[in-house]
Amino acid sequence: MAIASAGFRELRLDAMSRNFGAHNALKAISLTVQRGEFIALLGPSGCGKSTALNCLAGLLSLSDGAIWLDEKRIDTLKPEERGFGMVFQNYALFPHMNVRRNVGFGLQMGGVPRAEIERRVDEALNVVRLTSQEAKLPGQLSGGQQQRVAIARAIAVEPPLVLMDEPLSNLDAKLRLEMRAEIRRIHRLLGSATIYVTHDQDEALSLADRIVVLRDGEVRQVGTPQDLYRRPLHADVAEFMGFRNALPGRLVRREGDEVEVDCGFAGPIRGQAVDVEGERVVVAIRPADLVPLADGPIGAEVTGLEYRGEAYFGTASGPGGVELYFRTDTPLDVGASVRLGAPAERTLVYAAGGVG
Amino acid sequence: MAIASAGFRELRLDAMSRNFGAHNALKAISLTVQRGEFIALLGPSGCGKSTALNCLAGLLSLSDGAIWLDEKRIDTLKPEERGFGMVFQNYALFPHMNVRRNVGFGLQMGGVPRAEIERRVDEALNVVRLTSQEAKLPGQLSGGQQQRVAIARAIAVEPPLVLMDEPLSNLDAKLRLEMRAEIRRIHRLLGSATIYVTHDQDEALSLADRIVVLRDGEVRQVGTPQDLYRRPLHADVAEFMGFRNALPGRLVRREGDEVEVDCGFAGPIRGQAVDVEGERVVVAIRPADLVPLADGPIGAEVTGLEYRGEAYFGTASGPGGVELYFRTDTPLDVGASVRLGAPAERTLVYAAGGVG
Amino acid sequence: EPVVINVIDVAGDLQVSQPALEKFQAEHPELVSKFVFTQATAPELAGKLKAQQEAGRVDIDFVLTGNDALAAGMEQGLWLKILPEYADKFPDLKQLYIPGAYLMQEMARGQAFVIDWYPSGPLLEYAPDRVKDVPDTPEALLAYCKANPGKFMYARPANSGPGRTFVMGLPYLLGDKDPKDPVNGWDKTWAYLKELDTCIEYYTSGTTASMKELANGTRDIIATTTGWDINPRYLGIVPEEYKVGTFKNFTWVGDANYMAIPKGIPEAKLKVVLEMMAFLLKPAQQAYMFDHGYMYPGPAIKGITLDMAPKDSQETIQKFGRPEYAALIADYPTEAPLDAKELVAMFDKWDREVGSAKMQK
Amino acid sequence: MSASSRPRQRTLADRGIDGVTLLVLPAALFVVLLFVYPFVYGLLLSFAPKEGGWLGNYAKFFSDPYMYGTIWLTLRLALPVTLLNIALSVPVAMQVRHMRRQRLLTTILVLPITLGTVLVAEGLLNYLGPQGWLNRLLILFGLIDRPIRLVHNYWGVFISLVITGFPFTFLLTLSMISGIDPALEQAAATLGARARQRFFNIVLPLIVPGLAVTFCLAFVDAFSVFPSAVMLGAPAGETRVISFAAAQAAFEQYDYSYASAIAMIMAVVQFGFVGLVLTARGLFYNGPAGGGKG
Amino acid sequence: MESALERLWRTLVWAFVIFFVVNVLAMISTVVVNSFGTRWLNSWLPAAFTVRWYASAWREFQLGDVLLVTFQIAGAVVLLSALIGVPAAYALARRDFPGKPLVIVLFLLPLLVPPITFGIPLATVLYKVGLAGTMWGVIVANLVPTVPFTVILMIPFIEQIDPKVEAAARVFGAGTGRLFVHVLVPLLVPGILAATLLALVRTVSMFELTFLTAGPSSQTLVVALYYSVFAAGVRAGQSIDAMAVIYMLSTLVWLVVALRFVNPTQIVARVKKSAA
Ligand SMILES: Nc1ncnc2c1ncn2[C@@H]1O[C@H](COP(=O)(O)OP(=O)(O)OP(=O)(O)O)[C@@H](O)[C@H]1O
Ligand SMILES: Nc1ncnc2c1ncn2[C@@H]1O[C@H](COP(=O)(O)OP(=O)(O)OP(=O)(O)O)[C@@H](O)[C@H]1O
Ligand SMILES: [Mg+2]
Ligand SMILES: [Mg+2]
Repeated sequence: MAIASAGFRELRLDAMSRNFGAHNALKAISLTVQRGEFIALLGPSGCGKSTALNCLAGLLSLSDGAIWLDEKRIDTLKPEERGFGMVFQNYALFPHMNVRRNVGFGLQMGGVPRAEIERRVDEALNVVRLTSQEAKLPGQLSGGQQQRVAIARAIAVEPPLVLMDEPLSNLDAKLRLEMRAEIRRIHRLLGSATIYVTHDQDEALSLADRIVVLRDGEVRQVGTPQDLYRRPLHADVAEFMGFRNALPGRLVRREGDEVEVDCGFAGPIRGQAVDVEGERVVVAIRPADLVPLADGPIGAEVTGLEYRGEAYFGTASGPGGVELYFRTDTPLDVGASVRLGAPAERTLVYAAGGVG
Repeated sequence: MAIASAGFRELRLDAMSRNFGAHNALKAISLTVQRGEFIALLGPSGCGKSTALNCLAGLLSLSDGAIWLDEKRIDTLKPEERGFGMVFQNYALFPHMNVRRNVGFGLQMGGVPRAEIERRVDEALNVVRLTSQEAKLPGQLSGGQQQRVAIARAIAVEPPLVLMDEPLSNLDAKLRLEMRAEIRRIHRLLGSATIYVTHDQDEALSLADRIVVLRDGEVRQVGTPQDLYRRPLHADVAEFMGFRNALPGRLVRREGDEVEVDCGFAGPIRGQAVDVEGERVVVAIRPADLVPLADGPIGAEVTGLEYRGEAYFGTASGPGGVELYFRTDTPLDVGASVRLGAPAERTLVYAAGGVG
Repeated sequence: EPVVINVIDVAGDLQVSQPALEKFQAEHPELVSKFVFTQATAPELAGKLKAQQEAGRVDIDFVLTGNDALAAGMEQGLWLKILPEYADKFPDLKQLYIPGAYLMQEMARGQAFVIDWYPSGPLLEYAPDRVKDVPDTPEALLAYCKANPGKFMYARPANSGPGRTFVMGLPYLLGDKDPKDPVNGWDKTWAYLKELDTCIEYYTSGTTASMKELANGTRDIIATTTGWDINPRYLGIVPEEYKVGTFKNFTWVGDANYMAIPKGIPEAKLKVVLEMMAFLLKPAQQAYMFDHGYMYPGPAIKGITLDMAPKDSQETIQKFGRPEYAALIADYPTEAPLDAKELVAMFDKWDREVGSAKMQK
Repeated sequence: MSASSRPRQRTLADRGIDGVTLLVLPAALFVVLLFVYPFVYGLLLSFAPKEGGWLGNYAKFFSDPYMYGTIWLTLRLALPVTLLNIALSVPVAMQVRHMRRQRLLTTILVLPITLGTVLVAEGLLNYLGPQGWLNRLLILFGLIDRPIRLVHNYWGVFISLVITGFPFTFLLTLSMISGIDPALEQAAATLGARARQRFFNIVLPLIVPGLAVTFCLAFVDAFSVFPSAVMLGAPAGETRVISFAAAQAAFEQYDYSYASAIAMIMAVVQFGFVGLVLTARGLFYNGPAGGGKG
Repeated sequence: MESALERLWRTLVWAFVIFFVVNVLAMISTVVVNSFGTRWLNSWLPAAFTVRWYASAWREFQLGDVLLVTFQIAGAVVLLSALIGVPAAYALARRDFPGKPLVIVLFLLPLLVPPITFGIPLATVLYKVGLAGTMWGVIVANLVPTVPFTVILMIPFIEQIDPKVEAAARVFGAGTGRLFVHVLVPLLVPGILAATLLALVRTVSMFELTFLTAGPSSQTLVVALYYSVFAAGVRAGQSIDAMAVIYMLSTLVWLVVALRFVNPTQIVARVKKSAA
């Protein structure tokens, strides 16, 4: 049996769609992935990320569209003929095999010689720091350990295309960083393509060559991490990328991309127009960029404060009850008045109606 | 059947231990939790967090020790008599009940009248944004949706003690923030005690009144978020709390807590002694605090750089191959030489041998 | 006041005697308020009665049984001893019964009464279109069988009345030493059966199956009895025109059904049941035993003729009966079948030496 | 609750005795009350033969090839039939579970358990008999020129045991296989396992515990085959099964003592196989058939 | 190449299914046809059709009452054996306690030991306590093999269920009773279906114990059926077949009703299947 993905150059999704009954979980997704690329799939919970991976792996049939590997159409191939590696969101470990056999399963299926299996399993176990647990059954492992077995099982086969569905969600920060480094290392080493679902922006930003943002089964934006972090193209992507403050307002002045918006605060807010049409706009600011400033344009009352290590993050209520999220280096009392402002180059302005 | 936890004032773990065969997963954990407190349980993967919650909930029997609710010993009570709410790390939803019935299960068991159940289920579904999915079975939900059902199921019963095992791990950043706020709100509203396992430090820092750090089944430190963030008491806790740079060195000067350490760099490193005995020490610095400085004491060569939104985080190799993690606001080339330094008040010094 | 009588039939006898029983209720409503009829297979009855008697709760009042279960019950002491205890209620049996029936009544040793009787067999039933000359000696049968392998069949004796009657009739025909001792006295019979076995394809376990094979043309000659000759043709299992042949100088091996009373039934019921037994031995009731030739002729007592029987019974016998039977019954001697012990020994030996031989081939 | 009462409670719980364990009591009590006495009675009865010493019945059984041969004759039927039924059920269940409208087919496949031995025997005698539809058809198509014999021998009983036994094993296997999380097979597929490999590596190991129990129950059923061995087989010959020998002892010879002894021998032989299989079952994984979260 | 083999295999499996179903249906048809036939010799179909075999069987065995009793007894046995057996199976599947192998042997014995040995003493006991001779006697006697049968059969099904789901139910306040009602039973439906159907079939066909403990008015169908087959005397094959058909229908009804309302596949498979 030939593995379809061996030595491929390019993976192409062509209007890939999938319905569950009346619900369209994927709506004509199109995307091209080059070999060696690391793609992060981001999007709110339930937007279709896992569905997309399952379709790619051949576990769900497409309702419409096609998947191409170079010149070969593969969406009708069985999963075992595609040769993609996959880390399942819910692990799907084999409950009757110990850790070692779980990890070695793919190699065993591939007919790899015994000694080679042993070596590569050892390696994979080492990567996920589970060498000491190798004799346990999945049911005897902690959640994070199970997740690591799932990772090891997928990477042990060194597949040309790896699909990972939130592979680090149950690991602690330290381990997550280590695993992230390992995943990148292995990706480089194998020269494989990786499609990586995550809800952790840090992960997406640091690992990916390109990020794909999905929403309601549709691609909203594809771009480099910088693009997405700095200049989300739509208000909803912005909100998803951490621009938590979404202040409705009226465009009062525009000079090229430099705009001024009246949001009903003491002064106008200055920002960058990204996607502006008409007068009614939304101003998007990250909480980390909105800080107390003596001359800040926004007057508000502190309603809550939480400690977040480097700094405090607070909520405040502006005029008309609009909710504001801001950062402060020094604690503020709840109920105190505060003036807030953000640098204009980090304040993005979108047409209204797009944020949801 | 009386619910043991109704109206309790204090939960006390008294040398709670649990073995799996020869493996001691919990080693004499002692801790007192007041009603209304929010406790975060932190620790590396496999350290015993879930085991601790399971013991508390009565799903695992203790190997030794006891659990007290006020004057009542509860570790021999059955789970159903304890009346705690729990979010399981693996969700453990009832596969045959739709979302609505899953969420209402606890209320139904509690004999709550029908109309009241409907009301509270609606509320809980609203909190986790799943109202539109209420008729689906768990198998038809996305990973994050399942997790939210698990949360809704636990909060719907409004239990006096809530145990949450990584409840937000599969949610996207935006939703996670929202859920976090909801969890805090509900915690306040009910005046309940919450024990919250997480691997997300942000979550622990922002939510918890006190953080408990476990390691290998032992309590390493208990303290407020500030304590833990600023002054971890042990080198291993420090490393776990994000002090990724652990530089071995020799104590050369000490004045009260102010110390100077020779790590084999161009100059000595100045820091705060936390737990120092003898001459051989370890210096711990967070990557975010280690930045390129013209007069930084550490000379190193950049080996990698990744984008992380606000800034770049890099790795560098110091003298003797020691690995360094640092932050920089401007991108640096791999291979470039850089001088790094950190503020003395954020540089912590521990006795050597503790990090591991 | 009237009682409920629980009747259990393990011999298929209700088919014949139920009308007579019901007549008793009709004539004596002051004695019987209701009959509850239960049918069951014979072998398990003894166990059931034993369990009831050991627990002291017998709820079976009246048993209709064949030889086998009767003997089993006698061996285990399950039956109430009727004679001579209640002899005053009954006439002189030796006078009453047909000699053939009396032979069998003696086997009951006072613990039961023969209710109906027939001389049974051995007879050979054949398809006249396929068999022109029906064999009339065992030797002829063997020769025929060898010439037409598989065309003759009898059912496994343990499961079949005609099967066992055929086997029990052979010692008389072959002149064996002791026709009542199958183990030591049947040398010729066993030799004959083994020889016959070589041309028999298999033995069905049940007469019905062998009838069917005869009817559908797979077999041409099978063993039968008077009842199994008439009733199946009446029922349409076997074509009407099929014929019966007999061996020269054969001896009838009779068969009968009995009525018995388990030990431990309440006194009140006992009285009624005894009354009823006497009633059933009266000619008017015995005439019912002709039935549809099920146990032809059927009546156990002397002096019953077909014209005393119910109308439909008469019609059936006239249509499906064979006129030659009367003469055959009158002219040929009648013997009782093997007693239970010997019968079982015969079954066992047959199974071991004849039946199992099929396996070695 | 006082502290002193605790150690005892805990040790009991640690030894596995708690509220849940007590659930076994009603069933156990029921069996003890209603079965154990009659069983012991029967057992003792088997040691009180009509003639000979206390082991007389057993000696009689094992010194007579016609008797002890029944063990072999029975095994020769029961073992192959049971294994065949399981071997057929598993692939059929594997196919049926994928079907969308599987209820009708399942109902039809399970239907023969409702037939009862008598109907099967009657049906087979008719259907496979010399003038039955099957033989007529085969002759009509010229495949054979005279009826083949499929009843009144080993095969008649064998076929009837397949007809009544297959639905039994199929129903159990189907429900057991459907308890395996499909995600496991999917995971195996992404790791390159082909259908056959998925079956042998994932599905089979996970249903082995269930198959073991299925085997035991089906084997016990087949081993105690009785009426069909008489009606469809050659009860004096090649299908002289052991329960037939016991029934003969009890109901023809009315020797309950000997019948009990034969029944005990029967139980011991069955227990040999069942015990072996159940012990081996303990060596396999038997736990939940899910793969992680959800 | 591989998929050709797989296709071949699939074809083989379906071929077997079709072969099996066709032959079984044909076999059943012969019985049904025969039971309505007047005389059927040497031909494809009987000479003519009639219902007289049914009518006479109905009268001879008072089948109306017998069927009712059979239904009541079978229903009670099935219900009770599930009620007693499933919890016991749960305990055996979930707990390791000292003496467990002994308990398992205790449950195996009634399945291994034929009723020939224990039937009569059991009947004696039941007669002594006054149960035998009534419907309850038959029910209790039938429970002797069906309860252990249910226990043994249910063990693997219970093992398949993830204990975490049970744990969740307990944490949310379900005691053992409600755990069964709300969680275990719904999840065990396929297993319970199988167990009860099989227990039902065994009860309906359990001749020995039923006969030994039945009273005149608590005989079940199987006693009448066995009588018609094994009792001495002339009996037409058609009337045996008519009895056999009635017997089949009396169990078939349960099967059809059960499978109409209950799905024999488990919930995991069903949810995932609807997705595919
Ligand atoms: N049933 C078991 N048998 C043997 N070892 C077990 C069992 N359950 C848990 N363990 C071990 O106990 C340790 C603690 O497990 P636990 O689930 O409490 O970890 P955790 O802190 O929740 O980790 P994670 O963050 O990965 O979920 C782990 O090393 C695990 O392997
Ligand atoms: N079998 C199914 N039947 C019906 N709806 C389904 C089914 N599987 C998934 N869905 C729906 O499809 C949508 C997309 O699901 P998917 O699992 O792809 O989400 P996701 O992006 O992976 O989310 P998450 O981050 O929460 O895992 C969800 O709204 C989900 O409810
Ligand atoms: Mg997902
Ligand atoms: Mg955990």
